[in-house]
Amino acid sequence: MDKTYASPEEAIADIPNGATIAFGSFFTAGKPTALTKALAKKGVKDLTVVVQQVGTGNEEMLELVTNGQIKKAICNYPFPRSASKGAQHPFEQAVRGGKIKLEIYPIGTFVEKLRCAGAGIPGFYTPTGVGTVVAEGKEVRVFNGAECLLELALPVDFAFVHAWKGDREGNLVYRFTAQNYNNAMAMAGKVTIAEVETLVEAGELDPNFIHTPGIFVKRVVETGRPEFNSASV
Amino acid sequence: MDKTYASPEEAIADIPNGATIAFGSFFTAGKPTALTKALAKKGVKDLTVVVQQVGTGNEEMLELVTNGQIKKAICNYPFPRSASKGAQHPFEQAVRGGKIKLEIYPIGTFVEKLRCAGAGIPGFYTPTGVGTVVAEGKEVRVFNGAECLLELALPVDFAFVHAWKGDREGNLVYRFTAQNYNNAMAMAGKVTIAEVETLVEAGELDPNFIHTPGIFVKRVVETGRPEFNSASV
Amino acid sequence: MSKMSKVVIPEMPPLEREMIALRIANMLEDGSYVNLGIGIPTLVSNWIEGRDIIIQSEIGMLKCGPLADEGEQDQDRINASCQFVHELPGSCYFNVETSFAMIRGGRMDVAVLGALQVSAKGDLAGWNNPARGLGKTGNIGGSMDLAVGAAKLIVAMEHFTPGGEPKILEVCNYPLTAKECVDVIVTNYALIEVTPKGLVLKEAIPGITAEDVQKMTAAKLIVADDFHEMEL
Amino acid sequence: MSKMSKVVIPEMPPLEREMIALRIANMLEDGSYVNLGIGIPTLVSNWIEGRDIIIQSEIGMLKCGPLADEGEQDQDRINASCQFVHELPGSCYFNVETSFAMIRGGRMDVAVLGALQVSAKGDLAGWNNPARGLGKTGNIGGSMDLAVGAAKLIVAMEHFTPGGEPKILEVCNYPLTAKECVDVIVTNYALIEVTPKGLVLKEAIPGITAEDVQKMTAAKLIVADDFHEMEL
Repeated sequence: MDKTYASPEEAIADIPNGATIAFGSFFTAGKPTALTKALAKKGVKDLTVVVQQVGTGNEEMLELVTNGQIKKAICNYPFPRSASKGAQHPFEQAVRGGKIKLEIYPIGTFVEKLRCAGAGIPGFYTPTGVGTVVAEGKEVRVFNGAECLLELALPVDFAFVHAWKGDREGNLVYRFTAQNYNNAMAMAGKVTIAEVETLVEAGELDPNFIHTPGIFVKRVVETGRPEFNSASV
Repeated sequence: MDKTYASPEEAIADIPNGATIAFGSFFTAGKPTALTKALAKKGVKDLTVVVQQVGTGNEEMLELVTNGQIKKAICNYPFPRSASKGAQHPFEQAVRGGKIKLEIYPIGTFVEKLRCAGAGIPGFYTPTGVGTVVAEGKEVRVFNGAECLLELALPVDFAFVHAWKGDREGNLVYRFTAQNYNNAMAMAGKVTIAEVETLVEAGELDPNFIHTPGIFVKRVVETGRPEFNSASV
Repeated sequence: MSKMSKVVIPEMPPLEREMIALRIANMLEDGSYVNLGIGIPTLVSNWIEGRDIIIQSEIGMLKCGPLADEGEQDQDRINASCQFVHELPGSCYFNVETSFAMIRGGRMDVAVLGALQVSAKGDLAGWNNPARGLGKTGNIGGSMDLAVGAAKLIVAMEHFTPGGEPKILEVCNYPLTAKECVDVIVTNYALIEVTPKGLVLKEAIPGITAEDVQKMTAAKLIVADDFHEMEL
Repeated sequence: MSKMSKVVIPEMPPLEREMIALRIANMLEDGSYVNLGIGIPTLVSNWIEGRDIIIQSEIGMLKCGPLADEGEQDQDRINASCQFVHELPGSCYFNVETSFAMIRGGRMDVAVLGALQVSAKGDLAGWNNPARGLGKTGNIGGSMDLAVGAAKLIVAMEHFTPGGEPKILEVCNYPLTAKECVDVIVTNYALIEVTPKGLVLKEAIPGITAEDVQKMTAAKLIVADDFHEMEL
């Protein structure tokens, strides 16, 4: 099975307006930089993006904001930490101005919603968020004396992930903390597209140490090691 | 943090009568052989065992049965495949005779119950088992038009896992399909005890490729590579 | 049970188990991920060597290779039926929670399972033969997850029980594996599709007519417009 | 809000942030797994070098080492605050779903978090400052999971807001991170335990009396029998 594509542009060519797309990355680590740039270039609109934060330590995402491509964002740490930086930030401004709708979750819930989407589990209970704004509109149920919220799986049409190495069949290996959300998003994606720093032949990765099995990955594109821009968060 | 114990006997010394214990292994692969033998020798009784199967391809478990140490078993493939072999099998006989109570789950539910126990998720919904005996007494709820069952987390007092390599701080690496249930059980265990074929110093395992992070493991004991007995299943 | 006695076992010799497996192998598309259950389904792997099909084993292995002979066996490399297997270039190993995430999460394009009974609606009964007398317990294993999770579920089985009773019934009377999950049934006499209209007979082995298949089946069959001889 | 204006800020210079961190470091037991939040909590790591304490970073790292200076920085090795860190012998990396399984699953012996407000019952408000005007949105991050999951939750914060308002209140009026989750509050003036009976004042910095602490706190304090000067 050769899942490789020649370029990021070709790998994302069929993404339509209105798609829901998840993006790996924890601030600066493990960003699908090349795929995100290609998406900005493609210019599709009305996107729902699922990502830790939009444009904080992640300039590529920011371009989607300034291009007006995003309709809705599902995040866990959406804004710059600093209130003053936030006030200047295009994403925060778009949210404040009602141009982008924002939905937020605690990280543990956010990532578990993605994993569950990939695991065929439509809903799960968590104690996180009880008694907070996160609980609004959600079912509360008591397990062993502790209140928990019902949270639902979050499937996505496309997932963009960034891996250190990948083989032609989609087996992926991440590097250090660049692993972060990439595996859960690969699981959640109906179509998962992996950009890999180095593409190898099937059999070159140690089969005992694959972070994301190829079955979760539909497309692979080699994009090299991204240049690092140490953005402020 | 040095979590090592000198022997399997010392590592399990505090297990009381009535404990719930999970055992890694998928038939013959990844069995905590030395720990299970030590448990048989210790002779504690009224145990609840959580394990794929009891004594099929797993002679060490069988000894717990013939010793009368097991009160209840929670399994997904409890019996020998062959009906005639089953009729002769001490575990099947004990279940038929009412000496051991048996609870069964589909594998996917079984392993997810363990993972959830370790992940602080008290319950989850799964489409597996709807309309079958597995659904009896369980809440059914519809998600996106599909009926699902509510299944609960399954925490265990102790988990016995078998790893290929482990360091003193409990980081574990498994080998090939001997990985199987060991990670989920390590997560579920209030006290997880790992027998490792080879014990190494902290820093000797590649930190990018740890299957079970040390935080899930309370005790480590080096037991060498187990002799292989290719038991029939 | 009255229906059971009405079925007629033909004189024609049925397909060997290997040939049932071959018919199924020919249905698999290149580029697909497939899980094979215990029994006849396992034999499908003999017919797909060299093809671009990846076998998943629910123990936690993708691209599970052929059975390993003595001398090449590794105690840590077995499939879900506890058989020693080979690794292939591109194989990978993972834990059982991930394995069943794949299965339940719909990543298996095809699962091939054995069955004790299949109903006209595609209900599958495969994990508990009441004759064994184990009541509501038994070996579920991965069968229920595969039945609900696989995009396409093919049942591979003999048309009759060893005692000559039909296995395709209007309604299953054995404990179910899952409801309305079977897409195709391939037996040693026929290939039958489960459709919203009912069971559609698509193929029969040489020398067996559609009428013959109906006589040996305890559920009503719709004969397909393109009903034809099974090609192998 | 009336209570807020009643509190009295003392003349005594309070502890530096580093000293709050030191007091907390001295509370940590060897052999424990600890998660440190953004802000003062992060400074705790400066005081535990060489001790047998393992720091978890929720990005997916155990045994997270000290900050890495320029030249030693790796773009793929950052902590949850996006700072470059070192690896230590025995470090390991994992994905975020596993990271939060640990956190929510109760494997963190201690979490140290900053706070905007803490209530008399130990409610924590730390993720949303209404002054920023973001309504019901904001940066939750890992704070809610840590607050419910950690076996022991220590809050590290200044006693007053930059505007001189009290942060320890009978009831929080900022959006909550979690209810009844805080075990200990360490501020730049005092150490207060949250108990079923209420807030118990255990320690104050030199020159500050129990009465002083009560005056600067907008919730009722019970003075511990062994109330004493904070040792650092």
